[in-house]
Amino acid sequence: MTFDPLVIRKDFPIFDRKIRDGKRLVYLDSGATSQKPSVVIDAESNFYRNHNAAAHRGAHQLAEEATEALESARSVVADFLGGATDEIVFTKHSTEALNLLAYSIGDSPAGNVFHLKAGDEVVVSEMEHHANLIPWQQLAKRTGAVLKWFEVTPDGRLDLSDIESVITSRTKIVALTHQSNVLGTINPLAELVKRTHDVGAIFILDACQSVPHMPVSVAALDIDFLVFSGHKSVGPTGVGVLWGRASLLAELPPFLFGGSMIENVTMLDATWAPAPRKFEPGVPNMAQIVGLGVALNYLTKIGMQEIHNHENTITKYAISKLREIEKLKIIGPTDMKLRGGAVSFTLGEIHPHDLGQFLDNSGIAVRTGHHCAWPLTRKMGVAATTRASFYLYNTLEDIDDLADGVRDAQKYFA
Amino acid sequence: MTFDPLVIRKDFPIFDRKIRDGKRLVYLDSGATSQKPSVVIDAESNFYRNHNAAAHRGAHQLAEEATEALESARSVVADFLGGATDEIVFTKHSTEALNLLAYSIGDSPAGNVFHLKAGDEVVVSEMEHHANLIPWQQLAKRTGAVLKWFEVTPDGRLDLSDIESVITSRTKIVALTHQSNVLGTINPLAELVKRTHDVGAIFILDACQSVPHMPVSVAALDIDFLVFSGHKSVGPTGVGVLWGRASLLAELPPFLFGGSMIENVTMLDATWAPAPRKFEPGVPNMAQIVGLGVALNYLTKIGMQEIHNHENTITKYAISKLREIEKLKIIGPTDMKLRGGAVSFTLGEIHPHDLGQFLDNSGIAVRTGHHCAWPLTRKMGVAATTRASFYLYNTLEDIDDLADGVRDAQKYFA
Amino acid sequence: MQLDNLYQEVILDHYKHPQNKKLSPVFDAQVHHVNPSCGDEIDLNLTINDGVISNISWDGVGCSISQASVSILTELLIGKKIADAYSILDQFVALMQSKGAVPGDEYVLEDAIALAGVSKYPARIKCALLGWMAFKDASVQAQAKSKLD
Amino acid sequence: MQLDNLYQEVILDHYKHPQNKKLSPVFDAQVHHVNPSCGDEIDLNLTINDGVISNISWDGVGCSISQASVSILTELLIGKKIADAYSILDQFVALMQSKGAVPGDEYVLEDAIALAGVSKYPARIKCALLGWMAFKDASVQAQAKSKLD
Ligand SMILES: Cc1ncc(COP(=O)(O)O)c(C=O)c1O
Ligand SMILES: Cc1ncc(COP(=O)(O)O)c(C=O)c1O
Repeated sequence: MTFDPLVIRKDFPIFDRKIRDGKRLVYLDSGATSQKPSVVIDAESNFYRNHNAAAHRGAHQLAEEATEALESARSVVADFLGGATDEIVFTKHSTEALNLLAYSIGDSPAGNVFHLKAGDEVVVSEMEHHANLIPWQQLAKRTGAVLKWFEVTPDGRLDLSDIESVITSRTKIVALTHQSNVLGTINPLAELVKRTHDVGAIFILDACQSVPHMPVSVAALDIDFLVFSGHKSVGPTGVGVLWGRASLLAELPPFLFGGSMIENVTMLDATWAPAPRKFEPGVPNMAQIVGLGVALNYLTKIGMQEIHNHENTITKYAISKLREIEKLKIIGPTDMKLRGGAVSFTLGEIHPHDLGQFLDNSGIAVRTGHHCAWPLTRKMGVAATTRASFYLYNTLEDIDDLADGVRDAQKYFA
Repeated sequence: MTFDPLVIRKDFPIFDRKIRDGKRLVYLDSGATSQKPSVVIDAESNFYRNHNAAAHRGAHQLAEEATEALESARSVVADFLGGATDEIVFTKHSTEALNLLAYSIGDSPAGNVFHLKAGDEVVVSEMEHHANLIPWQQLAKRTGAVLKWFEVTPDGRLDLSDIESVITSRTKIVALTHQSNVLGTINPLAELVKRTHDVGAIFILDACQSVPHMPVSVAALDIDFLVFSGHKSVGPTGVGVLWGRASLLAELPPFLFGGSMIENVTMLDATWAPAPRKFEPGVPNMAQIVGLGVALNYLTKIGMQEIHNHENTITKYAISKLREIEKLKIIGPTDMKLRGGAVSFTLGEIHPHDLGQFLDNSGIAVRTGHHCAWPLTRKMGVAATTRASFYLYNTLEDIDDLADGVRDAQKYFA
Repeated sequence: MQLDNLYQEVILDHYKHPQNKKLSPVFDAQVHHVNPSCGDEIDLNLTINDGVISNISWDGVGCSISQASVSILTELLIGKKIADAYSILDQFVALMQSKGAVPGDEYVLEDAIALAGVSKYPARIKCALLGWMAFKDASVQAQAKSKLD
Repeated sequence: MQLDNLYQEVILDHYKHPQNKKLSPVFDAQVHHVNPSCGDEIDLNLTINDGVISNISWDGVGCSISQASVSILTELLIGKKIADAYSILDQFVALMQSKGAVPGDEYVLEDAIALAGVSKYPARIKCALLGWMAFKDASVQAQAKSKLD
């Protein structure tokens, strides 16, 4: 099967609709959330129509089917990431998964491998999404640990020149993004993971912008935890994933407390089920988990490498077309070896909000602002950027429309 | 419109399927999770097909539509509960909502109305679901506060005889269930809320088993916080609600940290948006929230009082039919004035697992076990119970089938 | 083009030639407001004399809507009694939240009426209101200060 | 009736007349196991002599499947060498997790083969395994103890 985005688009019903009085939808905002193929939408509906019951909570047929659906989705996710089934914890999104880690680490008693004491260090970077920054700020406040970070170079890469002074023997946690949602930069993990493990620290990967777009194997990367969101991976809203090494999940204290995560409960105390169950109290987001399983199978069938190659083609083309435009400045690396398919830029004096609005009027959906990475946009010296982000259903024609739209906007606001 | 469960059943596609080789589905497990009408299933699909984009995060048309869909659902929920729109926080389920409260209260600094110090008291009851017990156990551990509780009488009511020694001037938080998910008991809130406010404490209501089944007005109840789950209210899985008084939500510190809940962010610190936004980081469970709005509108159209009356009829009939069965013992009050539509029972020596399995074989879905309220089942002196729980789509015929099934099981295991 | 309803000429004019965009060194109140969803910022200085707004000056970065809106605000409110300014503010906020349902009173809102089109673009309402909320905040501070004096 | 595959006569017999259901006062290891999803509990005492299981006794509350399963276990394993018991245990666990795909070796599993139907009811597998997991745990403890002795 050759990769053809025009064929793929047919799987996504939203491309049948029109924008702003009849215009073609040019969706360049998959970095915020992806569109969904019919198979995913139908999987959720089908669950409700035929198998809906509280998983892990009943001996009746519907409950059995719901449990089976939920647990098969777990093994799909595990296979997709190259992990084990019991290493997959379902959350509502990556944000929850990262907060789970920060809270659970903060609750780890002395003696636990995760225990943080005053003076221990937690390392992030200036290019983190707020979801991988603020939870660690808060953890540092709660524990007296020190938050440190890698700076970002003017061309939008992590500055690793002082890696040994950023990640030190006092470092306990290193939490970094795989790919920047603003700059598109893909970070050089091998070096970072090695240094992290050399000092005996734990490596947490925010894979929100990588898992949907390229082959990612937790085993090959040798990382300790990974998070991603279903809704950015052609999956449903309301479901995210935390993957963790089995041995570490076993030691990590639970985060949310409630039903079905317990081993025993008295009025004064409780003990916990083994992972992943101890991290999943409450009736699960079953339909969404089932939808996510179908979404990942859909991506696998198309091929993660094929998707990545396609995005590379699109991104390269976009960068070359955008660079032709006067006053347009790309914020982030332009070397394809260093980046994925999210391209941020500024356009002279024209404010991203105005540009975005103008493009929207032509049916082109981009995102504008600080993209939930405010320290990064400040560091890059811009108040805001316009971001076009790509996925398997985008075409070169989408890029042509974008470039034309940007030029038209320039005329409009001249 | 007269209330007719046979007409209502037509709205729920799952009743078209058969159980265990062709048997009619008798679904008596709505206390665990409810079934979903087509309008709800279609609302989720329709969101994905036509309006999917990251709400509150884009200036393009799809993002505007997604935002509008999300925020209209918020006002539907507010109207349903008799609260204000900005008082509605979306979570993934009640379990998360209760944990949010426990964590945020635990993080409240001295001077904050929620601040807990060693020796302050938190009050729950023996009939709480684990989701409204373990988070408070953990909060007590983190803060040095003391966990106290109301006992349960042998006939399954809260023992309020010593209310003044349970809720005292040291009490800061009272967190109780509106209706027991095991016993069906509806608790007398007026007296409890009054006592709570008299001592200056905060009243939190676990309304998981009441909001879906009867008219509930936060204003009339004069409570401070309320939680319920969408999936038990004919809504989607993966969405829950926290309602809180505006003045209290304003003071409560945030729980999960990430994008779109902020006012300003630097590398070292962050400040928060006003509620409800400060409690909703990350791309929301949009399709599920939209589905919940449609679910509550569906219930409102049928009428919450009508639904409650119907459940009362069903429950009364069930209790009378079950009581005719030899050795069957109802665990919980039998007086209809004190209870709603969840009926737990034991059947002599026959273990609930075996009874549940037998009923399942006849197409009847009940729940068996401790129903995530283990301290309660222990207190009632039983290892486990069988629970039949009712909703708008149940019929008297369902009850007849249940009673027949129980008798047949008695013969089978005799 | 539909977009022209949003970007009326008055708006683009104010955007290109913003009025009172230079912070005056004397003021009764100075505020800094930010739009957290996009990072736009404004500083606004306000002077009130005997219940009359004698000066509003500002500086900031933002989109054409936010810049034009505050520029229009200064022209509209300088010289007004504070009570009248509040009434204009209320009408402007109502117009923004109207989803295009009300036309707005041109006699009261003058050039600000050109921003009516914004009300159909929910994500932009905050842009149009940024300067107005800053003004409101500053006026409260200025009045509180004058009571202390 | 489909249900008869699950509740085979052998199972109902063991359930109504459980074997070795009376804790012996002497033992090398004693364990208490709980099924957290339903609250079922078992106490199990184990004695091993020279690598041979000389006694297993138990008490507990639980459904017919869990009660019958442990009753069958005692009959099957008492008198066996510990290594042989482990091999039976492994085959039994495999049978339970087979979703009905494998028939199980009747020569090895004897009466325990009657529990094959459980593998088609995922929620009940834990019931069938409760006693076996308790035995496994107890055997580890008993062997550790014998090494110390
Ligand atoms: C009384 C009560 N509280 C809390 C919960 C937890 O609800 P959820 O699993 O949707 O978070 C339930 C449902 O299981 C319940 O019945
Ligand atoms: C790099 C990165 N991390 C974290 C997040 C947060 O994801 P979510 O909103 O799904 O929790 C995002 C997406 O917004 C992201 O791009």
